[in-house]
This record gives sequence, structure tokens and C-alpha cells, in this order.
Amino acid sequence: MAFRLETQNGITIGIAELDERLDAENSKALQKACGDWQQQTPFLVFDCTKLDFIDSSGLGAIVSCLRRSLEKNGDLKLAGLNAKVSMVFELTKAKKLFSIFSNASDAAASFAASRQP
Amino acid sequence: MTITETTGSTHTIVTICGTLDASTAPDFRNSPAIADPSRTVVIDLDKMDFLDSSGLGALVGVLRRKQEANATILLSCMNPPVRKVFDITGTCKLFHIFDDTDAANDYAATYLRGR
Amino acid sequence: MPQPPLRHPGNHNNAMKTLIAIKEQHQSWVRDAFPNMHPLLLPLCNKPFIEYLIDFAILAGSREIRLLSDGSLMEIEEICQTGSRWGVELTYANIRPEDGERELLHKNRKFCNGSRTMILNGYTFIDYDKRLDYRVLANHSATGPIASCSTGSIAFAGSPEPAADDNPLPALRITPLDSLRSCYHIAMQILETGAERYVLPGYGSEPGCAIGRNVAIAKTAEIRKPVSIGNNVQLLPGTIIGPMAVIGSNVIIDKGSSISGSIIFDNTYIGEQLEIEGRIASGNTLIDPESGASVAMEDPHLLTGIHSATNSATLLRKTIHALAAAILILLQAIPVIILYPLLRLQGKWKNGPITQQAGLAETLAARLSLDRFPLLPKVLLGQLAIIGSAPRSNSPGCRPAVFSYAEAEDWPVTGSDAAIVERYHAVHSTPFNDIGMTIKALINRPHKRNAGAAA
Amino acid sequence: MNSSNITITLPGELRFIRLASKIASNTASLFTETRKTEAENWEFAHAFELAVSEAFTNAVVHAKKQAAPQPVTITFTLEERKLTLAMRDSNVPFSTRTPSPDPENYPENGYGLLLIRTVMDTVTLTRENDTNIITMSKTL
Repeated sequence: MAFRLETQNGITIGIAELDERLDAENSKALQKACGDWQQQTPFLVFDCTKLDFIDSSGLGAIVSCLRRSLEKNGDLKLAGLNAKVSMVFELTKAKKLFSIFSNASDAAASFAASRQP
Repeated sequence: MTITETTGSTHTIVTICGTLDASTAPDFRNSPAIADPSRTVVIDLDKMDFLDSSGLGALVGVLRRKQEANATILLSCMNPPVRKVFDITGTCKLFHIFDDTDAANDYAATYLRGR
Repeated sequence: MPQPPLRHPGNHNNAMKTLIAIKEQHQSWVRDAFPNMHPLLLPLCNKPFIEYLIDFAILAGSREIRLLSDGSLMEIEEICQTGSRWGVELTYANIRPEDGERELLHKNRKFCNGSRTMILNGYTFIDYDKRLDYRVLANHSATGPIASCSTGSIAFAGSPEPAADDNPLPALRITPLDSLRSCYHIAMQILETGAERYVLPGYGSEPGCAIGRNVAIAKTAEIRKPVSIGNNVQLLPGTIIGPMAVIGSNVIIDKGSSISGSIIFDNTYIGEQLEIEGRIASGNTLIDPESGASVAMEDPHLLTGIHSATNSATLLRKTIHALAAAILILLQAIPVIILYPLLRLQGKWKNGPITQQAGLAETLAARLSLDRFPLLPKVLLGQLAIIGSAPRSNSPGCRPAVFSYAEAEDWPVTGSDAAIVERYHAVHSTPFNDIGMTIKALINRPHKRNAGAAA
Repeated sequence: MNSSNITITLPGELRFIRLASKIASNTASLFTETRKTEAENWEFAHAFELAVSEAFTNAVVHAKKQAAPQPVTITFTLEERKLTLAMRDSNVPFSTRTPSPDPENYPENGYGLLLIRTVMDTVTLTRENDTNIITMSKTL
């Protein structure tokens, strides 16, 4: 899970690159790491380009990350979902909760754009 | 098992009567038209009442040697239990299978001669 | 359901024959997608593919149909048998992968017997309408192909009857069945054009709503036409089925889930609060028919949504199950003490189910489920549940138990059907429900005399 | 009807294959039921004929590797609608893990176990005290 911070239009955006699998084994670790990231900024992008498999615990972890970002008046956006992962989000209606972008830079740019006067 | 061979100009009709299993397979392999790899044969199975994997193995081996020598086997009048053995083992796709010996004969005489 | 055969006028021997020839190369995608299904049985809107071909052959006036393949037909033979179900004579034969129409006709010369013969060649869907008379087409079409597509054709051999009048022959369209995508679109098309066009199973007399046997629909479940639903289906409260939903047999759609523009194949459990739109679901696999992408749901929890099942009930459940087991032990103790030595001496009670039920003692032992007595102490020790999955199953997500939910439900038991009932109850049943189910199991079990309870 | 056993011992020689499989098919044809079609009854008998032909061939072909052919014992167990057949021989055991042959390569043998497993409901292969036992059963 690589994490970097970018600043655009005065907003600090955290971009996390998720690993290949997100399941019961590593979902707790994601939640914990996400807690640290949210100390730095509530504006997060999960880059899912590498993510190939997600199960319910992984999905649960991402949803709880989203909830915490929303509580801090931020957002969690997703980028680069492949067809398989996308289907899981759709199936569970979780897709409706997220703004989804084709790549991480578009997702980051959308945070900046929403701040435009 | 009884084997009858009727030899024509292009090919031989072999009639197998009875059972083709491990005990009769050697006789089948030694029948002249069967043993000659370059001879195309029509095997009439109408009177074959039982075939097991040893008999099937003999048929497949003979087919391979004949095909290497540019000849082949045509089977005709296969009854359901015999067909089942071919079906289960997937060997049905290796053989030309006809529902009638006359049709197999004509096929052997016209199409195969042209090859 | 099969329709009565159409009588062809004239001599039986000269009636039209049909050769249906399907080669493995065209079906390989089905074998990859559904390894346990014979491609000829691929359901299109809950009706196996082969039945569409047989129906069409009958509509065209055939009473003798021969099925040809370069692969195995045994499974098809077991199901379709001699074709008497359709009032036709169905036979089977083999071809080689490279055989063309000429070879097909030659190899089946005796069958064709010089009659006019229709050749349905390849893995294709024929877009017929059962209200039209295809006998005219069959009798008067010129020899040769009348329709073709990338995976097959319809052709005629033998001389046609001269056309009696100037009526144009009905046009026929065939569509390749070459991918999950085409399978999906054809099923949707069948659903959309309706049962009047194709002979479809189901008791629902309402147009656009075919529903099979033993379908339980909750009061709050909603059905939006058109839909096609198979047999042994449970639609739980709050589900929305349709529009455009094909639900196979032995399917459970759990609370609050919605299915639209989708196909749910046989033996599938759809968890709570899920939304399936424009997808194919089969077992634990979800497929996008357009892209072909598929996801196998590795964990059963995902199918029950993102709220994971709570484990707080475990202690309560164990206590209640132990209590139930204790009561059963007390109730069964006396019959066991009397009957066990008796049956053991006669060799009728070995370590397993009591199969012979000829004598009074055996019948009584079977009725009282005494064969499960030795398992009961394990419930007291917390090693087994009183009711759950079959005693010997140990796969993840299962709760091994003395009695199984499938037995309680008296569900038509084949392996996968029973597994799906068990999985459903394992997630949903409360400890108190379990007691009711145990009583149901005790009542229902002994009736299945030949069900092979050991399996 | 209670279950009953019939045991037959034959010399392990090729020429007895036919006899063994005929005994099996005739025993199986005792199970004719009027509820079943003639074809189904007939298929039941043919399944035993085929399976015994295969199993006996296996036993005998392996016996050839030994000095003296060993006898083969066949036990039929008849139950209400189920026939179980156990074949015992004390020859060299044959490999039970042979993969199904690929017809593309025109294999001449290796179809036997595939055929037995297909036509029978259950098949088990065991070896106890130098005796090979193949047990198969089918319900009509």
C-alpha cells in the first residue's frame, strides 16, 4: 500500500495505491493505515488499478474508511476499478456510495475542481 | 467371435460376429485385411453383440496404423451398447461411422479412392 | 412443456427427417464457462437448448430426428431417451469433427431413406414462432441452405414438392450461440418476445410471467414482468424480480435483493440486499455478459452482503442444541435399549442408516430415527449441532449436525440442492427455529426410504 | 427381500473373460422390473457385463506377469434394488490413478477404468493382504 500526498488548489489529497488482494487477511491493516492517513487529510483517493480481488471484509473496510472521511467533511474516491472489482461494488450497491474515476489523477483533480469558486 | 472378409477392388468388408474383448482381440488383429495397414476396411458391426475396452483398443490401434499408411476404417451398423463404449471413451470422433454397410461401401469406393 | 406432435400428412416413411449436427468446436465456450453442464442442455430462458431444436424440427413436420455429435451424447440420451416425450423418434449417432453436410447425409443414409431431410447444423439459435407453419418451408424450399450464420446453418436435402401457390415462404433467422454474450441476449430476446412464440415451461398462465412448481413468493416480494422462474425457488421478503429476469431452478433470492435484466442459473443462492442488473449469476460466479469478466465469490459472506453475520448467538445456540439433544436422548433411550440388540443380532443395524424396513422393529427404529442416536452425545459436548448441514459435510460455512436442514425441509435431495438449503438456513435460522426444524426433520426423515441417506 | 451373497471362483485365464461377464449380466438381468422399460433393464445388465469384462481383463493381464495364474473370485450381493459385485484376485496390483486417455493420441489401452466408473454408480479399489478388491455397485 503505497501512500502519497498531493496538493492541488490548496487542498491536500492523499492517494493510496491498493495491493492486488483485499480480503480478511489485510483489510484490518488497511483500516488502521487509513486512520493514520486521515490524520493528515480527509480527502482520499484509493487507486485500485492493481486490485484484482476483493471480498466482503475488504469491501467493509473501504466503506468504513469512507464513513470516517465523510465524518471529517472529506470524501473517499475510487479510481481504476477493473471489471471484476467493479462488479462486486455494483452487486452490493456499494457503488452508489462512491465517486468512481477511471484513474487516480482524475479523482484527485475532482477534489480541486469542487473547490473552485 | 467369427470374422468374415469380403475383398473388393478398393477395400475389404469385414464382418465381426460375436464378441470383441481381450480373448478375441488377437484373432481380430491377425485377420488378413485388418493386419494389412494399407488396406481400407469397412467393418460391419451389425452382429457384434459386445465390445469392451480391449476390443476398442485393438480397433484404435488398427485405425492408427491404417491411417499412417493412408488407409482407414469405416464402421457400420453400430448398435447402442457398442456405440456407448465409443461415446464414453471419446473415440467416436476418430472413426467414420455409418448407419448402413452399403453407404459405407459407397463412401469407401468413391470418396476414399480419390485421396 | 412438450407439445403434442404434429401429424405429417402422407406416408410415414416419406415424412421429413431431421438431422441435428452439433460439433464440439462450437460448444467449447460453454464447457469453459459451465464445466458441469452439457452444452446441449444450456438453458435459454429456463428451457434447454436442445429442446428448441427438437421443437423446431417438429414444427417443420419431422417425426424422426437424429442427433449427431463428435462428442459424447450419453448425458443427452439419458435425458431425451427415445423422444417419446415429444411424440417423435429420437436416435443418436456420431460424426467426425471435419464432416460436412455431404458426409452427414452419407453416414446416415439408411435413416434419411431418400426422404426430404432437414439439416440443423451447428450451435445456433433458431428464431422460430410456434404459431407459424414451417411445414410449408420444409416441403417447398429448394435443396441447399436456407439460413446460415457464423456457427451453423439450416439446409434441406432431397427434392422439394412443387409450390402449390404463390404464398411466400416464412423467413427464418438464425443467430450464432457463440459466447456468454449471445447466450444472454438470446435469453433476453426470448423473454421479451414472450412464451407465445416459443414453447416455454411454467404454470403461469399470465403472459410474460412463467413460474414453475414449488415456488415460494413472500408477500412483500415484487414481480415485474416479464420474468421466467424455474422450480423450487424461494423469493424472500422485499425482493424485486424483474423486469427481464430469468431465474433457474433451486434458487433462493434473499431479503431485499433485486434482480433485473439478468439470468440466475440453477442452484444459486443470492444473498441479502444485493442488486443484480445485466448480469449472469451461476453458483458463486457473477459474470458480465458484455465484457465476459467474471468474479467467483470466494467467501459466502459476500453473498450475504456487507453486513457480516454475527457470532454472538453461538453460545445460546450451543446451549439450546445441547438441551434438545438431552431431551432426544431421554426419549430415544428406551427404544434404543430394546431395539438395538435385537436388530444388531439380525445384522440389520450396522454403522449407518437403517435401510431395510420390512419388519416392525426396523420400521419403528427408522421412524424414530434411532440410527442417529450415537451422534447425539456429540451435541452435548458441543462437537455437533442438533440441526445444520449433513453429518459428514465439513466444508467451510457449514455446520455439521445430527440432522440436516435439507432433511427437515424434505427438499428434493440431490447434492447441490440440499447444500443450498443448508447454507441458507445456516445463515438465517435462529436457535429457536432450529428446534422446530429438528422436529420437522424427525417427522420427514424416515419417509425417504431409498434416498441413500448415507451419501 | 434380505440381502444374499453368491460367490463364484474362476481360473484367471483370458478364455474365462466371456464366462465371467456373461455370469454378471445374467445375474443382473434377474433384477428386471416391470416399472422400468426394457431398455433400462437391458442397460443394467449390459453395465455389469462391460464392467466385469474390464475388471477381469485387468486381473488376468496382470496375472500374466506371474508364474502361475491366480484364481479370480467374484461375489455378488443382491439387495432390494441394488446389485453389488466384488472381484478379488491376488495378482500384482494395477495402478488406480491412471488418467483418462486422450483420444487424439489414439491410445490402445487405458479405457477400462473409465468405462467401469462411467457405467457403475460406485466403484472402489482396495488392496488387503495381497488381495486386490474392486467393488462396484449399481441401483436399478
